[in-house]
Amino acid sequence: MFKISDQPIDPAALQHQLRDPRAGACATFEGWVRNRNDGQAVEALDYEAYAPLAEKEGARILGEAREKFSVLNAICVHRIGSLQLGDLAVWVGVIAEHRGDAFGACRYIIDEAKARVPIWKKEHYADGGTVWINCATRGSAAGGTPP
Amino acid sequence: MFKISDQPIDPAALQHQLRDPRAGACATFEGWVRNRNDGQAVEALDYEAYAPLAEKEGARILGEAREKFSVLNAICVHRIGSLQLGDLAVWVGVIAEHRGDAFGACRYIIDEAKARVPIWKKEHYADGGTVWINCATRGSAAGGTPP
Amino acid sequence: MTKTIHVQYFAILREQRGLAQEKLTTATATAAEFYDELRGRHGFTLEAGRLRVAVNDEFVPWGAPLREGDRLVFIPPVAGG
Amino acid sequence: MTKTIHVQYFAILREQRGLAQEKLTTATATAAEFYDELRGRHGFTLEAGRLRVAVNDEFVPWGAPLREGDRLVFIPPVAGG
Repeated sequence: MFKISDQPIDPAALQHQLRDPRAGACATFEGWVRNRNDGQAVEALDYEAYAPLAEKEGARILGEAREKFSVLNAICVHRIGSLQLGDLAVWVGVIAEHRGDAFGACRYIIDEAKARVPIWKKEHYADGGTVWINCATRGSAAGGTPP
Repeated sequence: MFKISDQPIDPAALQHQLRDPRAGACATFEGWVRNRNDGQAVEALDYEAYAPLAEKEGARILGEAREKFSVLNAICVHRIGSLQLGDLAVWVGVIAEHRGDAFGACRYIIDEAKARVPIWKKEHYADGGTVWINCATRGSAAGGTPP
Repeated sequence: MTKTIHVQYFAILREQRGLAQEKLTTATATAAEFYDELRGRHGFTLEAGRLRVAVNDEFVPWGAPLREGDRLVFIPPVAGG
Repeated sequence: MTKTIHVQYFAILREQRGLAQEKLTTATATAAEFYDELRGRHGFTLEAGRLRVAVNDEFVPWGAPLREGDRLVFIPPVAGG
């Protein structure tokens, strides 16, 4: 399951969905809003998604992970909206019989999701500026609002 | 922190200890008691540790992980005692600024812990037999109690 | 022959356009030509080479032909997580 | 010269010995010689080559000399997780 959520993510509930007597390994990844990026003091983040395509592309990525690794189940949920420092932005959980597959698939899913799923991140800095990450280098005309 | 625990592991409490505004990534690994091993139906497990040396060796492993990866914090707790199917046997959590370090260190810690930390596992099978895992091949005189 | 196209904007494109979606008529034949037309009209800073495009909620090549009633999304570089 | 050694057993060694710890006197000089002596006496199936040994809660080489009052643990192959 790959889901875009405008509500806070509940990792315990998601991991509970993954319980399976065949599983010996559960690998999870959490992306948190951190207080710095590229040397800038970050105060908050906005995440925005093109949800219908994001969920389709996310489901494709989960399918690829199942082909590449021996996985019993995998879930990824990405938060959208306004997030504060320390907030959980994305959660990935994978269960497998063995840990190599659980780690490999978990890493594959987050790497591909960050590269391919249409989700955008706008950083708000302590100096008042904002940048849409990846859309342009900070300070260029395309990048956002200079402080 | 590397700890041997004779009480159930509480992942939410452990992960809460890892919260840090500098962290952008949290990778966790959970080892669960699964219902099969090498084609045998497993009913329960006993874990036994030589605790003082296990905690020393575990602390060394966490130190190595910090040298090899850019890690902000890492925790590993291993359960001992009698466990049932689905129970959590070991929990590893690592936080870092970036996900590559979090994944790398988490994997390193569980791999080294399984290879080096003096913890032993006895499997109880549906057919009534038991085996100390790794101590001997199943069925040999050294391996445990035949069914 | 002109067609009516529904366009949805996200992230930096939404801010540069000042709205999240609009209905437009165009005489262009492909997604690429249509984006160039919009770029000229709205002053988008991103070149097509940095974007992907989706028609009716599926990624398509830039050369995909436009059809009456298509829903288009131009997709800036993503930054999930 | 004999010394008194405290030995603790885990896992398969504990089961084969039938107890978790004991105090023994030995005339052997090293951990390796002491294990061979115990193996003969208690019928341990594991060869020393498959074990590690710790003295006073630290891993040591098999050739480590024994001293009066040492606490020894023979460590079967581990299987954490």
